[in-house]
Amino acid sequence: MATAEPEATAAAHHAAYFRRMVLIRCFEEALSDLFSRNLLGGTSHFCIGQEACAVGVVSALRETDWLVSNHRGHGHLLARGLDPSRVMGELMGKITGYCGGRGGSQHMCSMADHFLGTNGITGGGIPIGTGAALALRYRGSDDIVAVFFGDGASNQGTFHESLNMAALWKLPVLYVCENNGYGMSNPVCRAVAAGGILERAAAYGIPGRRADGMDLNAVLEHTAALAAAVRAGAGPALLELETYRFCGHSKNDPRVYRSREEEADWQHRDCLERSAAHLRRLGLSEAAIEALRQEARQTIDAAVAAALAAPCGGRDHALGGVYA
Amino acid sequence: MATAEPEATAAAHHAAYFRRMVLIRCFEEALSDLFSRNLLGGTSHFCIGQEACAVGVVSALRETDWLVSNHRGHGHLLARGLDPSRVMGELMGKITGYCGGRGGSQHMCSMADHFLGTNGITGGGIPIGTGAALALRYRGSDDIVAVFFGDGASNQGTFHESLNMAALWKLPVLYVCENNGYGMSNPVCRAVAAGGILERAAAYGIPGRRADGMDLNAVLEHTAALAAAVRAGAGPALLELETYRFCGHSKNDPRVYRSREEEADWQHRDCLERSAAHLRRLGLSEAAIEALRQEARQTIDAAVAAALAAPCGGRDHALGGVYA
Amino acid sequence: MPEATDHDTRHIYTSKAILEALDEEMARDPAVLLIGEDIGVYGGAFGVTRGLYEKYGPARIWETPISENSFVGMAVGAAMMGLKPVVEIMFMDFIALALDQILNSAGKLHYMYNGQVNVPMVVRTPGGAKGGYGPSHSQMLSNLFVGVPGIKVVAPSTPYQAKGLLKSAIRDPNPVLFIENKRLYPQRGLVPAEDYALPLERADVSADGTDLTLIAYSAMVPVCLAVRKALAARGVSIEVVDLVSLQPLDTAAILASVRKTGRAVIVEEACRTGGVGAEVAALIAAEALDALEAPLRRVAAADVPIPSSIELEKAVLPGTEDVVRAVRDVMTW
Amino acid sequence: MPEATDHDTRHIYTSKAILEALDEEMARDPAVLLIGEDIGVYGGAFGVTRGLYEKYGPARIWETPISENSFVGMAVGAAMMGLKPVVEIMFMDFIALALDQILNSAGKLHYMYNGQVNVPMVVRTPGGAKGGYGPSHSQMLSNLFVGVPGIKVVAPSTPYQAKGLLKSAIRDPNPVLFIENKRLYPQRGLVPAEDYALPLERADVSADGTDLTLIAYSAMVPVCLAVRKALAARGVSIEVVDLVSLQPLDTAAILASVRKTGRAVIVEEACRTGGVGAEVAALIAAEALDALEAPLRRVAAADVPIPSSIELEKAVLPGTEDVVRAVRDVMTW
Ligand SMILES: Cc1ncc(C[n+]2csc(CCOP(=O)(O)OP(=O)(O)O)c2C)c(N)n1
Ligand SMILES: Cc1ncc(C[n+]2csc(CCOP(=O)(O)OP(=O)(O)O)c2C)c(N)n1
Ligand SMILES: [Mg+2]
Ligand SMILES: [Mg+2]
Repeated sequence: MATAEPEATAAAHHAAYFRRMVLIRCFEEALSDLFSRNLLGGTSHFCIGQEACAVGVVSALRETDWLVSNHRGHGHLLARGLDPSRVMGELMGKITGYCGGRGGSQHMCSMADHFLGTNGITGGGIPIGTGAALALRYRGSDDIVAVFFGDGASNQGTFHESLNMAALWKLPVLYVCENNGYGMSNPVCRAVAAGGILERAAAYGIPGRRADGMDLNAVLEHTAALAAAVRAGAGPALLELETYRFCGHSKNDPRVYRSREEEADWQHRDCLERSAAHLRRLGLSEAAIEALRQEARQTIDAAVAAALAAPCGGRDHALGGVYA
Repeated sequence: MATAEPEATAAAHHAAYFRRMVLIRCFEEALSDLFSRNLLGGTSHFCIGQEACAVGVVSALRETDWLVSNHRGHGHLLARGLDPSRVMGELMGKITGYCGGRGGSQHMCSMADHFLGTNGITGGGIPIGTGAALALRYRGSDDIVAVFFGDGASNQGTFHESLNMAALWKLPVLYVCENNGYGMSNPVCRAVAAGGILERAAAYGIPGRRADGMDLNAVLEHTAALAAAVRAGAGPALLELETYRFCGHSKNDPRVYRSREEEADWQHRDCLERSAAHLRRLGLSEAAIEALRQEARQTIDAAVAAALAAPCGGRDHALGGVYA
Repeated sequence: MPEATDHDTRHIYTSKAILEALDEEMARDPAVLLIGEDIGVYGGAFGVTRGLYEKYGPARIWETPISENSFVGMAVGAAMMGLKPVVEIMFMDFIALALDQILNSAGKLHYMYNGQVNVPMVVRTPGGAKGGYGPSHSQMLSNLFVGVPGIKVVAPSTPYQAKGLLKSAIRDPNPVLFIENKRLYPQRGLVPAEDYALPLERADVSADGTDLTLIAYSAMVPVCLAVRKALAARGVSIEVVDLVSLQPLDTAAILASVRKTGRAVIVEEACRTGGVGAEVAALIAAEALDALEAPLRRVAAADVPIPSSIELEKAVLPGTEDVVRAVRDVMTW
Repeated sequence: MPEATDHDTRHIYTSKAILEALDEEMARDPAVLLIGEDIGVYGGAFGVTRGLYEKYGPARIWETPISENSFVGMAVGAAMMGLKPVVEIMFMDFIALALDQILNSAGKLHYMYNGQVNVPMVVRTPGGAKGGYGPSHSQMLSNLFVGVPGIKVVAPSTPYQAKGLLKSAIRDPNPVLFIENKRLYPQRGLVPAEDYALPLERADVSADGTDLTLIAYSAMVPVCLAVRKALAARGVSIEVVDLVSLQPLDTAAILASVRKTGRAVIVEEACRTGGVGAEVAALIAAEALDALEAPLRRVAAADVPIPSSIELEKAVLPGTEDVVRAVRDVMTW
């Protein structure tokens, strides 16, 4: 993508992506902090380390394309441009949250943003996104659906069933597997026989690409290529992003199932560092980069403050509204 | 297999297989007749045309190997040597049936024969057989499990999930897909994206073979080869048998979804005819072959008579025995 | 009930009534799609959708591979986008495979996404035993769905209801489980030629009795009506409440009848334990205890798998005699 | 209850009691295997299996990919072959994915194969809300399984019960659904050091009350005991029946208590409609109507998804005040 652009535009674009990735990281760090101060209930799955996947995929799509996410969805939500204070509000169970506090981290949706929801059931979003794609095809839209899921989710029956139907019916859906090496504690080598998610897609005749999920430009480029084909009516495609979550699976995970060395290796591939380096190459000063970081941090600070100040819904809000 | 045998042994073996295939066909024809005379309730899925799959696979296995079947299981039951009068009794709901009339066609089991059951839930037997293989592996047995299912069942999530686990854990299971071109009315080309069951297995690193399911010798040979590897600890394998059901999906199927020409083409590949021709080549006279047919027919006639004469279980039999 | 215009032609099978509802709603609203196994040229295992594929083609009729959980999940996704998918699960027994998408997606999305989306889908499926289909093709699994928040559950007992309720189910903005019954498919009844829709949440109090209320749904309603008729001759005046809606229950209709008669027997084809009947009994015991002149009885299937043998199946399922016996028990209590 | 030998060391968490039962049964019987997600070095999402992988290794602990329906089905197959798999479903909400294998295989095989096989497996799973886990991680889905023939369902409320019942569940020749509760994991209680097993089908009548019976299970039992204590001070004598076994129900214990007190309130964490509470109410209304001095009341979760916000969650779930209010209603009726 970036290659064809004039240098200045490229820098502006990449700066925006960088800012959004930083925003996501700051959001997750703020969240982690809130948990450690016992200001939040339940649990959350942080996407620290995987920011390039969210921002790269979402940025390479149209704003009207539809997104379906999984349990690790804050990055996807923020990449789509949702208001961090309302995402945070949702996590805090506030009435200002995108779902009025009913959904929380794993069940957050914003139809106005064409975001069909995070999903607490591993693999549960895959058929939903596939069905949304069926609706788009039926309506003759040239929007597409991107469905995010993890390596672990590729072991659910819904993955197989949905990809098969999407392939049979040439549905406009881009399956995005964030392969971060683990499904909770289970390493890919012990959960995904033969190891390849792409190969699974290939069994249904679904083309795919494997890309470095720590490299924003790679994610942008491969997403754009696959999305163009999907949009053109070629049927579904799968993008496998090799990535890593720097944090534990969810808030209280001592990460006994992997080594600190492995973690350090991946830390060296941090998408934020790589993106900052890229910005430097594109001519941004250290100060300009730091300003982007600051800006993101301030946005999140303000979001946290706003969310903390917001009220919770009352009893009626809890008990009503089951039926449309 | 047959190649290494002396001619006479080969003929005797093949004659036994032929006789069993005829037995299966006669059984199904008798059953169809009983249905048309309104002597049976429910429905049944006949395996006419697919006899070589059942007899070939089961004959190439040990008697102590375990079998799991699906809704189209009469052939598998009889190939394993179960008593036709008790199989028929089960279909008639008689107390003499293998499950005392409780299970019927789609839920028939004979533990003494290492037959873990037919299964009325498409794809339902796949994890069960896989779990039985886990037990064999855990116990250090060198018996294996063969799981029969159809092309349609390969679209269920359980297929994907189970094959993945079997591959990860190198379980001693041979997956046998009787690809008869249709799942009920749905042709493989409209149900199985990219068309290949073998390719699906390959995505899990599971080796497989595609064989002519209308050719008993081919089925025997490929089963023997795969079973040997599975038994030796190589992990699961998949055998895809190209076959055809000459009849409808179940008793009242006008077969509007396929042409009479296609049916005629497959009729020309009838496993019974091919097997009879093979016997002729091995030196059997027409009379000897006809005698085998007669013998099978008589066995079935006797089985039907015995089953008809047997009593049904009473109220206590219906209401008791839910818990062990 | 609107008058039928032509008694001969409009005395139709339940299966035909359902087909008509599908056909008319598909014609009326291009957002209505069908999704399911063998619903195309085959017309569905019970022939209910026969002819629709020829009329509407593959753009409207999505004939699926055998992948229940995912095609129900796909219907959820399509419904979120504003389509109105009508899914067929070939036998109700198979719905267990799709429970996740019904429970954790369809029923929850409207509430948990705070009203941002509706999920206007219908899952049609035939429950009930039909004589020898065996343990995996005979269950009435209504019990699984009463207590799944956010879905409506209806179970018609006549062709008239079937058509009018299916139309309402398709038009409803909520996910609706539409429980058909294999034994009712070949039952005939009067169905008006004009378009009509019936309310989804209303019981049908079929008769004006004073001694006892029989509460039933689906294929047990005709059984209860027959018992009512037979016992009327012996001087017992029975009111039959056809629940129609299993969720939400029409509590007012149930309670009004029981308050009037003082006695109730609840009849269902599902297993006795934990079913709709239990919920109805609990309702009455909480809200109309003072009116009860006799213990509440339930007549239901035994708590066993449905055996394949027709003889055994009969022993397991509730029948006319079981209802009569329960009525006698309660009347002489 | 056997005396605990060492009160300090044996005053243990419910999670520890479950771990001990698993450990001891695995040591005792090589046929016992564990199957589930992240039950190895991670020790399970709630740490219940922590340490077992180090002790028993991969031959005994089959850590699975995320494939609920199939690994439950595999447990069925392994159980048919004589092993005794203990499956963990990480959150009870996910069990919907495996319902097919529980309903259509595990619960049916012994009966439908006419006694030729047993299916000695256990499915352990934590239900219940724990504060903010949201709609897909908080449900008490006991309602789905009461009415699935052929399985036993138990729901312990104390560490003592948890250990003794899990041992019995593992030793039982039938499939047992063992419902744990996230809120109970960190609750402590006395547990004997010696091997003991508790009967699977027996309720635990925890107190000797005369005015009213509170019937509950799982995490609602401590709530009811607290209410009993609080109201005793106000002169109300409450008997608490801890159901323990949800299927089959200990009908004798329930009826005996209600016959004695004449009043009952049924308390559960599952949705109100169609749950265990309905079944208990139906039982009482059929068998002890004559003894009832007041309508039966149920206290349960509202029929909505469990919202994520802790405030909203509290409004949806039954709590102490709801129980007190129901008791007051019934006492003044
Ligand atoms: C049906 C279901 N099973 C299990 C879980 C528990 N769980 C939540 S996330 C997760 C791991 C998912 O792994 P992956 O798909 O690779 O995503 P990642 O967490 O690595 O981003 C598991 C097991 C769940 N939420 N839903
Ligand atoms: C879960 C489930 N879905 C649907 C069915 C109905 N059904 C029975 S057999 C069948 C087709 C199976 O096709 P295949 O696996 O190819 O086997 P075949 O009938 O061709 O032998 C279908 C759809 C079922 N029994 N179970
Ligand atoms: Mg992962
Ligand atoms: Mg087939």
